[in-house]
Amino acid sequence: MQINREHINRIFITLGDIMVENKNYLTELDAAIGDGDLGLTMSKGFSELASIVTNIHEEDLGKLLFKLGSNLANTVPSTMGTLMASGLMKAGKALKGNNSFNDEEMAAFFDNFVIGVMERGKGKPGDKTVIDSLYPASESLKESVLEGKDLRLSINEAYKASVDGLESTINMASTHGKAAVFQEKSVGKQDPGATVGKLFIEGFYKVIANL
Amino acid sequence: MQINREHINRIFITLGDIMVENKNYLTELDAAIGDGDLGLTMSKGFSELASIVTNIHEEDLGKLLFKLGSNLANTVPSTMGTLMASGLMKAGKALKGNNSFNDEEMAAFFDNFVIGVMERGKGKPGDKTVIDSLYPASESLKESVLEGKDLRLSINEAYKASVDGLESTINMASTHGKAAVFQEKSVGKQDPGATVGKLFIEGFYKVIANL
Amino acid sequence: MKRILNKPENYADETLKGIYKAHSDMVTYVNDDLRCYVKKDIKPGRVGIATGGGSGHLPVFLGYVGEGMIDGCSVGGVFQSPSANQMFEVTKAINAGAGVLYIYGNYTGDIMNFDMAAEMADMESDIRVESVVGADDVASAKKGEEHKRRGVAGIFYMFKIAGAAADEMMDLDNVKRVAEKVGANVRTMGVALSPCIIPEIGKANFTVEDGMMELGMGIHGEPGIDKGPLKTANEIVEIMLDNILGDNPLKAGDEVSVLVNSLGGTPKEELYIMYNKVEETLTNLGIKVVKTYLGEFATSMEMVGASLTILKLDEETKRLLLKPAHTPFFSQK
Amino acid sequence: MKRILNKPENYADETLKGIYKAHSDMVTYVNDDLRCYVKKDIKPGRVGIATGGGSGHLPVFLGYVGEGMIDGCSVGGVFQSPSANQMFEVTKAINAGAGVLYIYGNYTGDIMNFDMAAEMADMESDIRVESVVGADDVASAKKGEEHKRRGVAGIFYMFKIAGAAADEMMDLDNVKRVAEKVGANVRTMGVALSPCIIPEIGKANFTVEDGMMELGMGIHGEPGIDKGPLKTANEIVEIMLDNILGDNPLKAGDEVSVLVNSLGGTPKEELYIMYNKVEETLTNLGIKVVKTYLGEFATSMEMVGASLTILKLDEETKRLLLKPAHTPFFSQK
Ligand SMILES: Nc1ncnc2c1ncn2[C@@H]1O[C@H](COP(=O)(O)OP(=O)(O)O)[C@@H](O)[C@H]1O
Ligand SMILES: Nc1ncnc2c1ncn2[C@@H]1O[C@H](COP(=O)(O)OP(=O)(O)O)[C@@H](O)[C@H]1O
Ligand SMILES: [Mg+2]
Ligand SMILES: [Mg+2]
Ligand SMILES: [Mg+2]
Ligand SMILES: [Mg+2]
Repeated sequence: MQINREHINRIFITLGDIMVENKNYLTELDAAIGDGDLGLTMSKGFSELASIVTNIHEEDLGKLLFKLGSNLANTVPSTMGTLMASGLMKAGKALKGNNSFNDEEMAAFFDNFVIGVMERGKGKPGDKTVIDSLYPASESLKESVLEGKDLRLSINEAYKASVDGLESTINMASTHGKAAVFQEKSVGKQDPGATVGKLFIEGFYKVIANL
Repeated sequence: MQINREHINRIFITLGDIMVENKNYLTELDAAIGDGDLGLTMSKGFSELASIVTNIHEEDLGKLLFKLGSNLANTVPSTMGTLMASGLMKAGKALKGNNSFNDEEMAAFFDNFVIGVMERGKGKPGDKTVIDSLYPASESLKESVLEGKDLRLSINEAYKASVDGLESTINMASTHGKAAVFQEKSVGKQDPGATVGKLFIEGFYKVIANL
Repeated sequence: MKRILNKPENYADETLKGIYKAHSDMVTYVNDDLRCYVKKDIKPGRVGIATGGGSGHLPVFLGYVGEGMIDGCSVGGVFQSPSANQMFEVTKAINAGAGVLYIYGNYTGDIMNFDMAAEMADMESDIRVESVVGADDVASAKKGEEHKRRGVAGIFYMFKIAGAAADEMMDLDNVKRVAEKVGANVRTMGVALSPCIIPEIGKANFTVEDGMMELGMGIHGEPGIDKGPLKTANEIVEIMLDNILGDNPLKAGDEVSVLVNSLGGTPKEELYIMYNKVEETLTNLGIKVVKTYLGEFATSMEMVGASLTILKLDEETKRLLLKPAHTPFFSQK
Repeated sequence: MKRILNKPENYADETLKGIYKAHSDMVTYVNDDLRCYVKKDIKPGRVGIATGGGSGHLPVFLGYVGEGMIDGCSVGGVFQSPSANQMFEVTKAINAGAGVLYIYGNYTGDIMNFDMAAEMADMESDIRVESVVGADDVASAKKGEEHKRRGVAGIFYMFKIAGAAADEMMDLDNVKRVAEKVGANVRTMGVALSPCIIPEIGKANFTVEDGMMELGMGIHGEPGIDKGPLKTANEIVEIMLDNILGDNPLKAGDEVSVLVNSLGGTPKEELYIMYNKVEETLTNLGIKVVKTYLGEFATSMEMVGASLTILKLDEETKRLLLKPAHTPFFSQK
């Protein structure tokens, strides 16, 4: 299956909608163990991407993703804004030269996205961060693609993995960012950034599963 | 009648008691149209005079009063502290060389005291200040002494004049000090400083009338 | 009361002790009295400049004692005048043979005490003393009654410019003339958004509710000219400028210095937001801002609020204003 | 909210506009972006020093851009990191051929953006960039976890001393070495008596009740180590010194610099009351205070509270600390 420019546009438009829909939800989660700005930053950053994506004249999907990442970094230079931007930029660099993505390239997109996030934030799975929903999804997708599953099915499974990963953050203690000061007190609370990670996968899933 | 050093001591001890008894009353009056410190300053300043007066080795009553004035100025350099100090210093200078005061000299004491207050504060009767209780008392005493009345009677009348003078401040509008900003709004309120003036005369009256 | 202190009655003296410890290279006290604050290094033959007044307004008053500014300050309790005797001790300590100028705020208690001190200086030490009072608060009395106005942040300009004049070895009459010229050309208006608390009293003796403001309130909480809902920064600045320029009109081509002062609790960010509007308005009128000061110049402890001061300059005051100065609380290159 | 402002969402930008208007002789911005704040006069061949971080902490961060200190600052929204791109623009503008040192506070958002900016500087402009983070708040993580500590007022010393090192034309490695040495020898502890309000939010997102205090609270309201009834100034200072000296022991004969910083709402008087106790205690321990700073050095808008910073000096840092510096917000002769 080939993911083309039109699909990418739809994915980012969908992501814009998702983040706006979840604005208050993210704010509440971040207010509990952070500074409460996550709903604002994610809705602002991703609606901006949704509004510009169709107007960017760029055939190279790698360069397109890099530009979207740069834009996100400029619009919302918060922790999550910068991490998501770093993921997009890393993936964009890795996939430079492609005008469409096959299944392996989609798996590489997520793999590099997660690496970008981990490099930028120096975090790892289990730290109660966005990585805990992104990483399992990316690993699941990688495996499904290796097994030759249909991308629609693979992304569905990846999404489920992100949901489980998000759920797993509830019992973790924060070690990064503003939540780190709460440490043990953060146990029992779902990680706000991991919630964004799950929503991010959801955007891809919603579009790709319906192709 | 001769007012001697022992009488002066008793007068200042009495004044200390009076100001302490009226501490809260003066504070309330000053809080209404000023900064509310008058009870504090007057009780502090006059108790200090009461506690030192007997220990000052000074035969010359003029010099004694000057010293008491200087002390008052150092202890409570507020408006009323400085004005009362100026009154004592002016009267002390005028009466230098006397080891006791006859009736005329007592009249001169009050006359110079009021002049000292007026020179220092550049105020005049009718301005709603301490002068409005001091000046009528001083004028009354001057007249009584001229008429040759007994000092006990004269001081009683002077005291009554200060009570009336104080009462007259209720209908005046403040033009000096912190109360000046209230202007018309101060009408209807008794002047705090004039209350001190009346209490000051009261101290002399209480001692002299009982001689 | 949200305050960091020990015994409230020691507020002024412990503050002074801290200041002497922190700035022992520049300042000290005389007559064994912490409250007789003087510059260490007195220049022979220079006119001495003394000020004085209540505590609780830092850097006013003592903060301007230092190089290029003033020489001594008698310090009272919080919002209380120091005594004439303390003023006299400072006067003796800073007199360098050319006489002493008193510059202080137009408050009854201070006036009477400085007058008494001047008499003592004359009678007991043959020191010639002249006095100039700061009375820059336009909101505190109407035009024609300037002598009734309170002294607020504008006194900073008197210290700065008279200090520079004294450094040029002008004589007492000229230093006084220059200080008076500053007084005639400086206007301030303030706004308060909260009261302040005198530590020994422990509660505010007036209130400004949240969301309200009092325009023209004095730095001791003296009533202002308009109490009402809090306006925007731009609206507040417009009202201040209307009052200041209405009282002391400026025309295109005039040069001024602007001081935006925090009363204590208002952060610097907001002073700059105000200045953004001040500068825009003055520039539109063709008035040139030669020198700008922003920060805490005359405070009332933690009071929230700000004041705007405008000084109209001429060649002489401009030259003197721009000279360097250096005190523990103020530094200008 | 007792604040003088126009539209809350314009808080940071209007502050910046006011600053550029007031200090146009010294600072400007690049890339047509108010938030890319740079020194006007960049010295050829000197190591450039950049910082950056959220608004609402004046004079941190941009207030230290000027002579003898740092060269540029990217400015975020209130308590928000600026973007990597803004940092990169500042980096390009201040690079004078000798590379650029980033000195900023140890906060996740800032770290990630400065890292990204450093990559951009390397990849796109071949500018060598090194970074040092300020992490001086002893209350924010225990010994052994110093890398987790927040950066607070102590960063002032990094700016001052690294700036003086760059002025001596030290190379990037040495300027970095000096900044790291300051980092290793500086400790801060704060106390908060009230929250602050982010203008756009309009209400405090944490509380400190009247008569209470929170020891070790961060400058964005991060939880501290002890919440309880307000203690006296002397008790607070003792606790602060215990924590600071417990973490970085000093012995008789050591030389230090002390900074008593207001978080915004605490008046200078109270800083001096604190310093009175600090100096007494250090002197009793035989420790010499070489240089004292008191005032607003790192604030949280109107937050009431204060912090104490102690920097242990050696010959090199002492020499560099004492050099003159001059910015719109800080001046030292
Ligand atoms: N070093 C890190 N690596 C990965 N994710 C992180 C890191 N630090 C924080 N996060 C994520 O960021 C989320 C908070 O994001 P955001 O609200 O943007 O932070 P802030 O407001 O502090 O800038 C956390 O819930 C966590 O998932
Ligand atoms: N110029 C003046 N001349 C005479 N009396 C004055 C003058 N100004 C103020 N007063 C008196 O001082 C009183 C207030 O005294 P006080 O509380 O000591 O003032 P403050 O607290 O302002 O120093 C007023 O009630 C008034 O009687
Ligand atoms: Mg957040
Ligand atoms: Mg945030
Ligand atoms: Mg009073
Ligand atoms: Mg008073």
